[in-house]
Amino acid sequence: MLKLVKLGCERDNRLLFTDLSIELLPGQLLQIEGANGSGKTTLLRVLAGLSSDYLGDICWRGEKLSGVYADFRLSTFYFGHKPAVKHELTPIENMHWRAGLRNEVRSEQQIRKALDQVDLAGFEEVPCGHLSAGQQRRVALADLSVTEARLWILDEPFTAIDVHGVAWLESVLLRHINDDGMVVITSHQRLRDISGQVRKIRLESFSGPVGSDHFADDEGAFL
Amino acid sequence: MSEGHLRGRQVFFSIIKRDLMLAFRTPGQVVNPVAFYLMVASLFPLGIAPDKALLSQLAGGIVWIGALLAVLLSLDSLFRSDQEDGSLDQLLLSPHPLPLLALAKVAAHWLATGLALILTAPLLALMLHLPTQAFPALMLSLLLGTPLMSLVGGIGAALTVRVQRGGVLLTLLSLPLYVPVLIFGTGAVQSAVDGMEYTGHLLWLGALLMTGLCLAPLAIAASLRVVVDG
Amino acid sequence: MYFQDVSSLLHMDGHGLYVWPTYGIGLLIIAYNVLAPLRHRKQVISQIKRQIQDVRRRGVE
Amino acid sequence: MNWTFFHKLGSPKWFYHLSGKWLPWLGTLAALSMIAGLVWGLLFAPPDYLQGNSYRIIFLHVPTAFLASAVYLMMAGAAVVTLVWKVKLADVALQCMAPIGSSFCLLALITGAIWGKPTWGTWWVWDARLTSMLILLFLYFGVIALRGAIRSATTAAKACAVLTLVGVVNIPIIKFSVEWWNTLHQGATLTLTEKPAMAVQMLWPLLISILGFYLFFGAVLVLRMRIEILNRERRTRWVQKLVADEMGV
Repeated sequence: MLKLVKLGCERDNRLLFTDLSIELLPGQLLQIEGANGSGKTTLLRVLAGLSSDYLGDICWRGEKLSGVYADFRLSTFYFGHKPAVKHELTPIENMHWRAGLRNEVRSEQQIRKALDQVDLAGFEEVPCGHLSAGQQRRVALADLSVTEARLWILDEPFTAIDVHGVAWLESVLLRHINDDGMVVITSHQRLRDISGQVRKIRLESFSGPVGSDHFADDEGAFL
Repeated sequence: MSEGHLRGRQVFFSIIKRDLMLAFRTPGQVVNPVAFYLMVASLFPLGIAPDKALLSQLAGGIVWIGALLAVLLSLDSLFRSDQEDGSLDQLLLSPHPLPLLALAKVAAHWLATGLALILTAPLLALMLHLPTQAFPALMLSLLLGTPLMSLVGGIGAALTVRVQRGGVLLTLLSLPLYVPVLIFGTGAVQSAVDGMEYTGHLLWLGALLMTGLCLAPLAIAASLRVVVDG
Repeated sequence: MYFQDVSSLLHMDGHGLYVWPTYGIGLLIIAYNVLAPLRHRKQVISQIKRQIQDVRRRGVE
Repeated sequence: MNWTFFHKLGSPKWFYHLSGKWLPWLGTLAALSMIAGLVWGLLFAPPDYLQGNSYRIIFLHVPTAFLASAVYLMMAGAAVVTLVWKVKLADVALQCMAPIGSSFCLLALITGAIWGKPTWGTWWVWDARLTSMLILLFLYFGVIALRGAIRSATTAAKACAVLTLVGVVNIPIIKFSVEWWNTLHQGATLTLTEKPAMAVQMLWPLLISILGFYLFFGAVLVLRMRIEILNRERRTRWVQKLVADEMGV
């Protein structure tokens, strides 16, 4: 479904990774490990389509991303470093506009059930500004049990989440994979009970020749 | 996909509803530009002269320039608040066309600030002794002008969304583009003051507004894609 | 030459006061356009040189 | 769309070495024709029957005024190439054209203002052309300021390209509205728009100095581009070798 062909990324003259080729099939979870600053977030932003500044190709359902952009958008859920949650709005209002943006309509009842699953039962009407950082992230993560996106791209979802939250999140990931979903995740956490279909890659192993700060001479005609 | 399918129109209004909720939950977002507008306009009589004859000549220009600066002041937070809490990424990742969402953001900004300025404009015009026969011209020209300011300023806001202290840069980028709006707007008020026909000015302002409605969202979407890409 | 002598050239029957300063400013801006890049070039070259020396020193250690 | 020939043609290294060859010639040619045009206009051309000698400022004002708007249009062209084909050289050109264009725009404004003094007795005339030139200067400053404000190079390139295109779309609107505003308030007496009827002895020096300024612009642009290429490509082997040779090490 999602195939990367010799993907390479360079930011501010620093080669983050190069010729990263991998194929993610339905029912698989790809865990990307790497030290801070090794380009994990950049890779996820490239996969999500937020950044088009990369070498190589990304194929979705066999075709190049640029050809199937709309379909790719419809079937992708992206969770970034900062949870896209408005402080002045309540969790319910936040989930409404986020679902609307993803072209999904959710009934009040579905939203309340999702919030309940992330332990935000009593907090539905509290403006998110008054919630803790962990709770705010859980409001964003509550979307996971609501969205129909096939491909989940999650950037460090386990940070600032308590033990109970971690268990819930792992169960959601497991359920998503079992019904042929796909997950790309960056996390330092060892995913215990879904080790069956987990594929791990370390970003440092794709960093290209060490100390290669000399670029090919006649290359570089393009931005 | 499930039956819960949204057409563009519904997303457009849901973004506007969200932004208006945000605006009214943080009253500062609506009140500050209006307060700024009142203050700027009352500086002129202090700075120049309080006498009626002079002020009535300058009133149209002062009211318009004040509105222009107030809109610019409030535009800085148009995309910045979304950028800071990560919702700008969600906006870009939506399957709905980005120009449509950009237009929704600008429309929400206009409803929150532009309308408030239009409602306070008569008060200022009174304070500045604007001849009464020019009031309709002032209101109509502001009604056409303020959305145009939000549209054009939106481009600058999108370009400077990730620039620290980008407020001044936003003004620098947007002011040259405001010149035609200002010229036709104040022109309408001035010819109304002189008792002449002013519909020509308003027609030009309307034409500029239509162009802005078509082109500005595209430019805002392009700018957002470029700036967030970095 | 249109003007008989240097003094009438400078005077330009009254307009020299405007013409010559204008050309002076023009010369200034033209000179700026030539000198500013050259100064910037020296800066860039010295930065690259320092960079090369660093690489060499790191290579030697 | 990586056309291979374009790959080589557009590569900064190729441009650097090629321009190294003919830049000196362009520079001398520019200097010669500028000197010829200005000296001819200043010393040998007859005074204008109406404005006397103050019209000699025209040999500086008209070329720089032409260049000010021509350079912005060239920047718009470079912006399109940067956005559509993402050619690095186009962005280098866009970045280097802005300061030169703004300096010409400033010079055109200063010469226009000083020219106004003997003709209308005031240092600054809110004439249609001068006012739109002033707004063009603000557009230039906008592009230069945006370039400096965004740190990552590729984002700055595309953002400045978008801003330049937005600016170029607005230039005709601004020009029209300023001219319309000018006729509304001033009437047509005070405009610089129609050039005085040019006698042949005046027209030739003007054309030569216009040619001279265009060549000068080309030479200075290539000079700045070469330096910017060194700056951007400092990590490539050819630049390091170039600098190492120059260092004599």
